[in-house]
Amino acid sequence: MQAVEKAIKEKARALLADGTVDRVLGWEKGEYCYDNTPAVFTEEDIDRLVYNSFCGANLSKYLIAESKKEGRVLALLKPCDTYSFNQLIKEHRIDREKVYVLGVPCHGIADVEKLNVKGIKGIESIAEDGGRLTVQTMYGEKECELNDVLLERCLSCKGPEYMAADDTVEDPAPVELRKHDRFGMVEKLMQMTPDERFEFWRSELSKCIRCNACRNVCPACSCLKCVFDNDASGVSSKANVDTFEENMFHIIRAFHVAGRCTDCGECSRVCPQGIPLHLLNRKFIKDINENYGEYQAGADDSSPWPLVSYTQDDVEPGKMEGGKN
Amino acid sequence: MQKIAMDRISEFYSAMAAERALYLPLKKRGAVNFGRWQEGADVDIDALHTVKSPKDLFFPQSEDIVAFKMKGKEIEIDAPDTPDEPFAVFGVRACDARAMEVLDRVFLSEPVDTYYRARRENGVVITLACTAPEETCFCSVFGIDPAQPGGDVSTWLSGGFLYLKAVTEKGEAFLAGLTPLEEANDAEIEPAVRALEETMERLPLKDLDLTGIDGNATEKLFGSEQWAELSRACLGCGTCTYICPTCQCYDIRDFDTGKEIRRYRCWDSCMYSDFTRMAHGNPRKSQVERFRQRFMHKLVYFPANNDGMYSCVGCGRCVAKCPISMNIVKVAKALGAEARK
Amino acid sequence: MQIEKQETGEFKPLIVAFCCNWCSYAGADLAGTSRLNYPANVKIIRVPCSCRVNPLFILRAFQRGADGVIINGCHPGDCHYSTGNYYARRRMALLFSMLEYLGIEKGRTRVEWVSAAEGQRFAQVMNEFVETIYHLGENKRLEDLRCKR
Amino acid sequence: MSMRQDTLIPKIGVITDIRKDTPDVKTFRAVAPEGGVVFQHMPGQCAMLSIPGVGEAMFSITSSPTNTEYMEFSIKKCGCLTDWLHQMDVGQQITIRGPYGNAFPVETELKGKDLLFIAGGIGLAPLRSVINYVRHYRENYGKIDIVYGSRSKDDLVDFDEIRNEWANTEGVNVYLTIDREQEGWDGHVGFVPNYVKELGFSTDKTALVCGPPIMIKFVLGALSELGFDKKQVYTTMELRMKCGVGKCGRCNIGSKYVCKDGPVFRCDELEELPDEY
Repeated sequence: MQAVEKAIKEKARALLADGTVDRVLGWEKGEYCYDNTPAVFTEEDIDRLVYNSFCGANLSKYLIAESKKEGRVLALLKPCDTYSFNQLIKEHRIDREKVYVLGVPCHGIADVEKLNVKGIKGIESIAEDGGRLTVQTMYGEKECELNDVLLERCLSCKGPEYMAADDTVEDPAPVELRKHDRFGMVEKLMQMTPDERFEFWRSELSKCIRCNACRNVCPACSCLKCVFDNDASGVSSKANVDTFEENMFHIIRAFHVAGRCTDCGECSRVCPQGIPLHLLNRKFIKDINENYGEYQAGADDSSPWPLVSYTQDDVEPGKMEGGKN
Repeated sequence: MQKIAMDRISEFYSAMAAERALYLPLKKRGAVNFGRWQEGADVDIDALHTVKSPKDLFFPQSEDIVAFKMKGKEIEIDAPDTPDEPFAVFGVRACDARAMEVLDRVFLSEPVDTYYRARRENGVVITLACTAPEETCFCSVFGIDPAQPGGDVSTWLSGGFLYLKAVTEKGEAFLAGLTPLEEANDAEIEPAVRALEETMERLPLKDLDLTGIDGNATEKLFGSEQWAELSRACLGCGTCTYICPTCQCYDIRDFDTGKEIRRYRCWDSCMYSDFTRMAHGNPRKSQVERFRQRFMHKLVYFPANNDGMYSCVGCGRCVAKCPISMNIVKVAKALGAEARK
Repeated sequence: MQIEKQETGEFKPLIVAFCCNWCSYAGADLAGTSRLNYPANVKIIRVPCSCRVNPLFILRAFQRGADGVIINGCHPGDCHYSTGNYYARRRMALLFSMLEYLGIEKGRTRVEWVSAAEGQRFAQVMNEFVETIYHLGENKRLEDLRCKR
Repeated sequence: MSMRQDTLIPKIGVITDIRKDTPDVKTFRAVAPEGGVVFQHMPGQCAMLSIPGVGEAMFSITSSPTNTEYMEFSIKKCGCLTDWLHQMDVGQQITIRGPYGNAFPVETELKGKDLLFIAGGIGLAPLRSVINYVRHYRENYGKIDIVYGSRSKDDLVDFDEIRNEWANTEGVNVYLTIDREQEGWDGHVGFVPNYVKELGFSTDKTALVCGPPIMIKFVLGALSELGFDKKQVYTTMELRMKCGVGKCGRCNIGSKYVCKDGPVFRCDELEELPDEY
């Protein structure tokens, strides 16, 4: 990825120099080797830009705000981020003219939580060599495969193609596409009894602290004022005062993004309690695919999404399979 | 000092739980949080931090404070009983124990918050010395010694035993009632304490310099141009606030149950856009002001009002959990130079 | 608003029925004027169109004490606004599937198409639905304890 | 059984009188169910009023502590709760908790001084408590000047009391102004800050200012032009509040909480706080 980072910086410098863009939206190196923060760079500080296997943040949502500003911004988007970008273009949330998209190749994003689960804690540095991570920790050197510690979303990677890009950075050493079963866990849940499913979701959703990270990071959650923040809606709340509210928040949030969710997995990535929120979104995606035809939100920037279209012989409510009975 | 073998630890939990409700770090679906112990619970005392701090037990995320019955033009006020269940919380780290002192400053200062005080009086805090601090830890910056975790009873893990020592009278009384403990010598925890001290020396953030960032720094830091850059990626979520052991801002809201109006208070976050919104406008209009408020409060305003005590204990939760990896360490480093100018 | 529970021993399911103004509400009206029996604990909420029913309405009905929620609209193709019920159909199909996925009992929510002329059918649907909910029992999985006493 | 005590648990107030002062300001009179004031206060202090289920908000107590029969609140209609309050009738109960915040230093710094009150619009509400207090203990204070202005003559709060009682009190001068010419108004026309400059008060007075933020800003400028020191000027602030006791964390300006350390600030103290509002 070092070669890629170098190439990104070169392209960015050139585009800044010739005036195509006046700033760059990318990731800034953090305190450690893994805590990169989204940041906007100019010619002076572009050196602080970093690109490695820890640049998880999907930058497309920032473009809603960035494209409202003066000038043109260079946005670094990984292949899967471009789906979110397209969806936002479709929803008229981003001014396309004000964004120059530079597609950056991705070999999968590592999840620090997964490193911790493997007992790799007290991380001091991480060296990446091909698909192998060598981690120096306070408690000795540890090794692991990048593939074993990938973010959930990378396990069902959408592939290396960019859905939108004005230019791309070439991948010097493309990796093989990981083909995990995207709906495997959804199916597993559907095979459980209703009681088991209820128990599963109750124990997951009861962890929710209602921090709104899932909502605020979600590119599909771009409402100016969320219904859960609107005192006039009757459902506004800042805490899950009752288990009902835990359920309601997540059901409604998943429903509001149904058909528009690109399955970018940011919700699960940011959840401090590790709730597998993508399993809610993927259920909707699976239902949509099976009942209304295969649909990938953000694969294009104009087609109407499934919940704003219909056919005369759509499946009747109650006939769609939510799970075994 | 007393001890109990780790292979008999569940006897110890049973004994504590027989005395009073016992809360300790439990693992549920991969996340460790304080929960009520019962036979067979998945206790995880090796986890360095729970996701939510133990403040939840003293200042719950939501609690009813009063209820009203509306009868025509009349209002009937009904206050809930003061919480009176005696409980013990085990596995509190030194940083979280200090955080309670921070919360005490807020809730036990006049006028005393009776809801918090009741829980504080009902609770026995049993701390646990750290064994494996992580790179996100910086408690020593605030003068916290994780080898002397404080609380009512302090405990240490060493050589297959859990060692216990009462710190307060309350703790002494609590330990006196527990039968399965054996007598032990103070020297027995020495190796563990030394090992911890050595690890502490390796922490990357141990030298975080807060010089200049104190109660007097308002003038220098409030107008800093760096706030805009630092806050740019902030999502405005409440993760840092809700997992923070010292954040204590709250909201008071009403819920109509159909039979009565329940007024409850719940955690709130200064990162939220509606935190300061009034009918005629919002004084903190953008995320820049809200972000600044959080860090100024922790590092400047709180020390100004509390004899220099920071409202940060270096637990590192926000360092590990911020969705965009922006945290108090980065802020302090960025502003440090400006503060020392 | 709180839906009043009857304080008798036997379980009498509380039903919230969202009825579209143009077909189903008229159907309910016809059922009434024709003196057809359907249980009194079906609470009708008139909505301009079945697609006006926001998933939040359904969840809030459960929160406030409903044991079952039914949405009634014009038959597909007969929507007063041409297409409203087609959208409602997709939304509700997905929502119901999601509720089931979360372990909420199948059948606690339903959509039925009832025209203005189908008073008989309206009463029949309501009777059937109440019967179904009676067998499912009280709503426990989407209840809000604050609203219970 | 005695009920649990906590500052967050309110008391009942019964509305016994509602006076419409201006098109959007009403003054509500409240008493405890057993009669008398709900609690004692000092001029400048505030109370949290609430209609359960609608909202709770901080309002300044406009009646003087010398009035032990009832409390008064002048409230402008501008949000959810205030809309509700404006619609209610006499006999309605509300909840009240307080008193919160500090008060104007009527028994210390202000004692024996000549006082200059400057208010704009609903900003008269907190000052009315002080004015009636110093009128009651007239012998303890020097000359009193009151400059009060509003958008129009219909927007002057407590006009009857000002005209019939304040203006007729020995040693009290009242100067009224409205923003624009209006039929039936033969008094002064112009903005409050300019009027203050025109009147050219001597700097041996202590000024108490309250009004919309923009007015306060310009009045402070005007006073400073007239040679007033910041230590001679007091003002009172308002921000979003929930708890009223400096714990819920939202009404701070720098390290000061408006609900606890304020709402009354001397302008030199205010100057030291960061410019957040």
